[in-house]
Amino acid sequence: MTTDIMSTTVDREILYREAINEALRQEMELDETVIIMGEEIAGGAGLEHLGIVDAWGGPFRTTVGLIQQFGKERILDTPLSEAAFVGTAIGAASTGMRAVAELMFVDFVGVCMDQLLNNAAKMRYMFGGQVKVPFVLLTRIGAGFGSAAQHSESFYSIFSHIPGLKGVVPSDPYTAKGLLTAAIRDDDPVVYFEHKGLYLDKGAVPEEPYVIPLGKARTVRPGKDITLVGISRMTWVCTEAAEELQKQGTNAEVIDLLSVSPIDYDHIIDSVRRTHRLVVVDEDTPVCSLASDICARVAEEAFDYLDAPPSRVTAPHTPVPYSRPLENNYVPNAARVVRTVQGLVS
Amino acid sequence: MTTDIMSTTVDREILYREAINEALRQEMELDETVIIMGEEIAGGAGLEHLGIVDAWGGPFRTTVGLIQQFGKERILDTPLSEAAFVGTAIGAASTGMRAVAELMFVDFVGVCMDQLLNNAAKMRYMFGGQVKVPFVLLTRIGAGFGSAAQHSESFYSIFSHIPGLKGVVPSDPYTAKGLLTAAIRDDDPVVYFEHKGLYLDKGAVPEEPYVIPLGKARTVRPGKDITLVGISRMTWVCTEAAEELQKQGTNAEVIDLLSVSPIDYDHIIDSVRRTHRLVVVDEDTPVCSLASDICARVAEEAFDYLDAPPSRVTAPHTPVPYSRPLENNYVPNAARVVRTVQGLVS
Amino acid sequence: MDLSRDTLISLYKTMTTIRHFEERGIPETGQRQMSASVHSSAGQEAVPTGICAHLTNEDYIGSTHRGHGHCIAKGVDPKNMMAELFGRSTGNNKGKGGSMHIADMSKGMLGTNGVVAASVPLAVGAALTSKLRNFGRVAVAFFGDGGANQGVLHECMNLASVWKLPVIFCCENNGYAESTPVSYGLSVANVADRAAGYDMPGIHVDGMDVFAVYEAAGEAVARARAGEGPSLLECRTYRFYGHTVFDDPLSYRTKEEQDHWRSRDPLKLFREMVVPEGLVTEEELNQMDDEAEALMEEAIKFADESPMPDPLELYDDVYVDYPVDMMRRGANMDI
Amino acid sequence: MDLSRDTLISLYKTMTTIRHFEERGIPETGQRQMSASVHSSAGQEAVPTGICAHLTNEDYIGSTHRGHGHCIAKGVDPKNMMAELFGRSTGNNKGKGGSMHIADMSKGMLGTNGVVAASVPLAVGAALTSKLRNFGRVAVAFFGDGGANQGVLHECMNLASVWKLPVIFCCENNGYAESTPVSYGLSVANVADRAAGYDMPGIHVDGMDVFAVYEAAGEAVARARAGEGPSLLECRTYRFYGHTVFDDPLSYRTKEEQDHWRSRDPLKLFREMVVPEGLVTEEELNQMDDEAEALMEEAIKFADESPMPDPLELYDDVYVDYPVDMMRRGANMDI
Ligand SMILES: Cc1ncc(C[n+]2csc(CCOP(=O)(O)OP(=O)(O)O)c2C)c(N)n1
Ligand SMILES: Cc1ncc(C[n+]2csc(CCOP(=O)(O)OP(=O)(O)O)c2C)c(N)n1
Ligand SMILES: [Mg+2]
Ligand SMILES: [Mg+2]
Repeated sequence: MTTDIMSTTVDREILYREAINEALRQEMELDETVIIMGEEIAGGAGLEHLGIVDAWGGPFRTTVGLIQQFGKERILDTPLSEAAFVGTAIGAASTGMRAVAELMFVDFVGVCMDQLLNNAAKMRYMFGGQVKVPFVLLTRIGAGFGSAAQHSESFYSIFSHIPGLKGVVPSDPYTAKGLLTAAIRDDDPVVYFEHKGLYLDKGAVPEEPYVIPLGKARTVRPGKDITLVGISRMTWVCTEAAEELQKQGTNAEVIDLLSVSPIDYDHIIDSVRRTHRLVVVDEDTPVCSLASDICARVAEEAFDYLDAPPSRVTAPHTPVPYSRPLENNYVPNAARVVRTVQGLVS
Repeated sequence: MTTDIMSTTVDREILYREAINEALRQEMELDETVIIMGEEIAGGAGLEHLGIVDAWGGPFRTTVGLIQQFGKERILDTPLSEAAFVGTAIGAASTGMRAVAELMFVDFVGVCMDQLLNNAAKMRYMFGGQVKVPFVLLTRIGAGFGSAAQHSESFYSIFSHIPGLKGVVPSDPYTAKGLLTAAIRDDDPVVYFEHKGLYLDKGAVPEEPYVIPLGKARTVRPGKDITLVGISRMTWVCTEAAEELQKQGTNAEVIDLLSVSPIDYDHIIDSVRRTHRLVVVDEDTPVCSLASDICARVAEEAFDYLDAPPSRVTAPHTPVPYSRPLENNYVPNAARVVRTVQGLVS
Repeated sequence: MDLSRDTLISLYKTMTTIRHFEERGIPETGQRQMSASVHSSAGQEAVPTGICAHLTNEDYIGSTHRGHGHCIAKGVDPKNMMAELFGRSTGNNKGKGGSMHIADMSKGMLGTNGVVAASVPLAVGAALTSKLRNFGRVAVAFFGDGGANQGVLHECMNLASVWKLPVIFCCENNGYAESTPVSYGLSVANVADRAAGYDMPGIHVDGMDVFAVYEAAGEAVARARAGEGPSLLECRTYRFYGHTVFDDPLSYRTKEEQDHWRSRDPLKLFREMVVPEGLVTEEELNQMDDEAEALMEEAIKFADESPMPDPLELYDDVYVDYPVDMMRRGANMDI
Repeated sequence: MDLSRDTLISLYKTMTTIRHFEERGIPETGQRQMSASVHSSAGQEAVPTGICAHLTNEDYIGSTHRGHGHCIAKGVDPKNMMAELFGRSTGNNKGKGGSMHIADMSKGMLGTNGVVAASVPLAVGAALTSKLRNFGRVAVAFFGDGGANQGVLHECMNLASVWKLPVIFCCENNGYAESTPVSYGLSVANVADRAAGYDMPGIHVDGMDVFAVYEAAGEAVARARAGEGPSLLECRTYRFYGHTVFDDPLSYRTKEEQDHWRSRDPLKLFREMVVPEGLVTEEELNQMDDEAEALMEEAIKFADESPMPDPLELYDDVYVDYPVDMMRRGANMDI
């Protein structure tokens, strides 16, 4: 069920990180209430007198060039104080701005979690609908880069769990731009998870602004024997597995989740009703994970359609190890998906 | 499969909060490295010169009387600084103490989450096994008390999710004491969830110290038609529902989860293999919840035994509302469990 | 004290309204919706009154769990507040927030808040909005002496100073965080002493004296409006009752201490300072007390006659836009 | 400077070992295990050296992402450190932690730490252990100028002061947090200025001068050991390289500035100050440099010859005690 809005046919190709940059730039051009704050989002703050501007351009260069265009009033480098600036962004968002804050790695969320959990997520409800909080938290996820346990988390499940937050997991340049545009325009708090392993991926992206609806999954590969659901980079692990499986005679459908809240259960259930089998591939640890949640929902709502246990391929219930041979086994890969699927279709 | 260790036949009855207090006191008597820190755990700190000692005895009187016996070196009232004292407790635990810290309500975890996530949970792993962290976080959960969105969370699922942490959810005075004793003696970080609605529940508790093993569930009511899994206070919502269901001819087995990490999946799966049906009752919100996780695991591992979709009764995906009529609908109750079961057995 | 008669009247009116709201509204709430989460600010009236007298509806405040006084001083209608405490649909928050979350965005009141110091960054964010949009507004972040030891406050004072934001950090130092005396929890004599660490003025005033608060706040607000950045204003005050309605304050403070501070009741001090000067009479003040009393009766009646929220409001306003079935899905709700 | 010859030798030896570890080990690591998460402390050697010279193996330190120097100064064996960086099973952490998590509990080294300021409460906790058990040990919490703006530090300074814990808060102010200059991120001239807000001594010293650090640290450590409570010690220093190996520091700082600080290289300053006094000769120092160089070759060889961890170690040491199948369950692992 590949819908129009979920892919593009334009020729222009840009990188994932450029797609993020473009969405930010265009939304800032269109709406002067959009601001961005975070550590090193420009870099070299306060050194204009030395001719230093945009020294860093963002830790992964997603915000490069913005300060030249929008100035330091709208591209706000912050001190190293996530609780303060994330909370400040939430306060700004609830008083008229569209505030984007960048948390360098999702692993650090514990230093500013209270602001997300108790203010951003709950204010509208607690206040009886008096306030909108058009706030976007940009952050990054992903293991596999030798960065060890405190710089490699995925952790999106806890954001899915919290009522009042939305969350998206773009998997390529096209979805990176469309989902960020949607997130910024949305009137609710949205957590936007960039994947460290995708920044240099290239793909077709229209030049003009466009929106990919929050809360919608997309099918990136149709199939009839089993449904594979991927989250962020795991989508491509699924397609890789699907190709291998095809050789073995199994025709897998691959769904790219795109949103972790709301989760597009219907899209998945539609697919499972046709394929009768499900594997969710999730880079996060297994307990109370997105993978668990999707399997549970499918088991509950498509019970009679299932020909095999709804299954998961995830990271193990361990922190992320540093040493490469260990880390290589940590992150789900196509071989594991293939083996899991083999167990279900045989 | 009610095991000996999971219940007692002694006569002496005490309150849930007294059982907590007794476990703390006895472990402090037995092991001089046990210390407790937190806000108001004694109260009136520094006012000894006015004859003021133990002014508060803990926000819910679980620590009352301890400072008289153990002194202010071991019963440490703290400034209002959770990140500091939770982290300090973790630091003390990794250098030779058995440190217990109290977080007044689990809702506040966002101010000290980083210490739990990035230090307590990961240190042992990151350090290659060089350190033990015998740390207990006491905290409280539960809605239904007119305390609104920031004082009513359950939120245990995120602790289940984090590798490196353990968690327990005592449901009565007997388990409150036995699990706390086990948690304090355990060499890993354990989060101990007290339920606000259980403090005044009375039950049989042996006087001498005893341990209920971490990671084990117990069956509190045998049955053959369906398995109900309760978490903390929800266990009694399950038994209430089971009684009503019995009248309607459905014989429900009720399992009290007791541990949220590790989760005793085997105990649940054993039961479901006999009853062929499952409902998990969870006071927390539904997405990426413990309820989801247990349903997913059962669907994966007991697929062929299931005669109906593994189902959940949980709070809705909303913050906790203040007004009583709204809050009354928020917390799962026996009627909802009964209705859900009816849908599965008919 | 060269304040106009109007200002004097308005200051007293605010203080007596707060006092009456606390004295009358809190027990009434207790009878209707048992909740441990209602905190009286009786005794502390001079602080929000003296500060908010410098603010307009456009300015912002962020408040605490002990926030009724902040609300009233900022112009929130006590009728809706009472209805909120009673959990009614006519409450400011439609009954969904209660005492610890009263907000009135039309008055720049960014909510009382149940997490200590958690509203501080909201006020800083509002100040940022004002600065970026050239609104000329200021924001006040209220917190307690306990809140002074929360990390987020420290981060916010640094950030606001770096960005020179129009915000006033107002510590209501009432001597205790629950039962913990400030002399124990705070490592320094005064919270205001910490201002130097953020390169901002730190002012310590008598928080029972509305004029002292008014004057100090006037300077801090002027500084903020002039774009000169934040200030830290510590007001030494006292709460007359327990932390909540449930505790006995005599378990952690002496009768003598309580008597001492009662003798410095801000409403009484006001009378002692103002009446002799002749601008306002004892009778006029008494009449304002009576009006406040009447207003509370009216508010209670209003609240009692207001409907409870419709049960389905459980699902409203979680988001601006979200699939409705997702609130219930998997939960097996019965509504 | 009335230090013994032994002390002088030991200070220099520590500094040159750190320098050689950074200069040699970091590029070698890059060739073996690409990771953006390795931070050189070259240029900052005088700080951990001057401080840890007052500590024994029993004392504790909590460290940062830029922590190789802290480890070496605290006595951790560079061979195991190198193996850790290379991800080998002979690493201090069996290859599971890497540069940002090197710990050696036998040396009181509570870990380098990847979250800014996150190790501060660990050091405070160790100080608490010492105090409660009458160990007479002290703990040092290292953090950067960026870390100075984290809330947890503020909370910890307050807590340690309230409890009079034997801890030294040591700010390594190297002028930048990634590319953000301290002049921007810090709202006050010196981090040490904040000490007054916690009623503790605040000392600011030249962090390129190991003797200045040594002297100031001596006082702070003595104070802590005497049970007089915490101190805040700020050492002004400079990192010679980028934040990680990947950035070009010239994008945010000038060549002149770099040259200035390079001219104040702590090893060079040491020579300039010590050699003329005659207690230690140029040749002796050169020899120590050579020894450090040789030690690094040895360490690299040791690391390279050490085995990688067994794949199944993935599941080890998550807990002391946990059902083994639970690590894999539901994950469909292939080992
Ligand atoms: C982060 C956090 N920790 C603990 C609490 C529980 N609590 C509520 S009020 C309070 C004391 C607050 O003291 P203070 O800031 O002085 O305000 P006061 O009550 O005196 O007005 C505490 C500990 C909380 N709400 N939030
Ligand atoms: C809480 C947190 N926020 C952000 C980061 C990313 N980060 C790593 S080091 C660093 C700069 C630290 O600056 P400073 O404390 O001065 O230490 P230095 O690198 O200069 O030694 C930042 C922002 C982090 N690791 N942790
Ligand atoms: Mg107070
Ligand atoms: Mg620095």
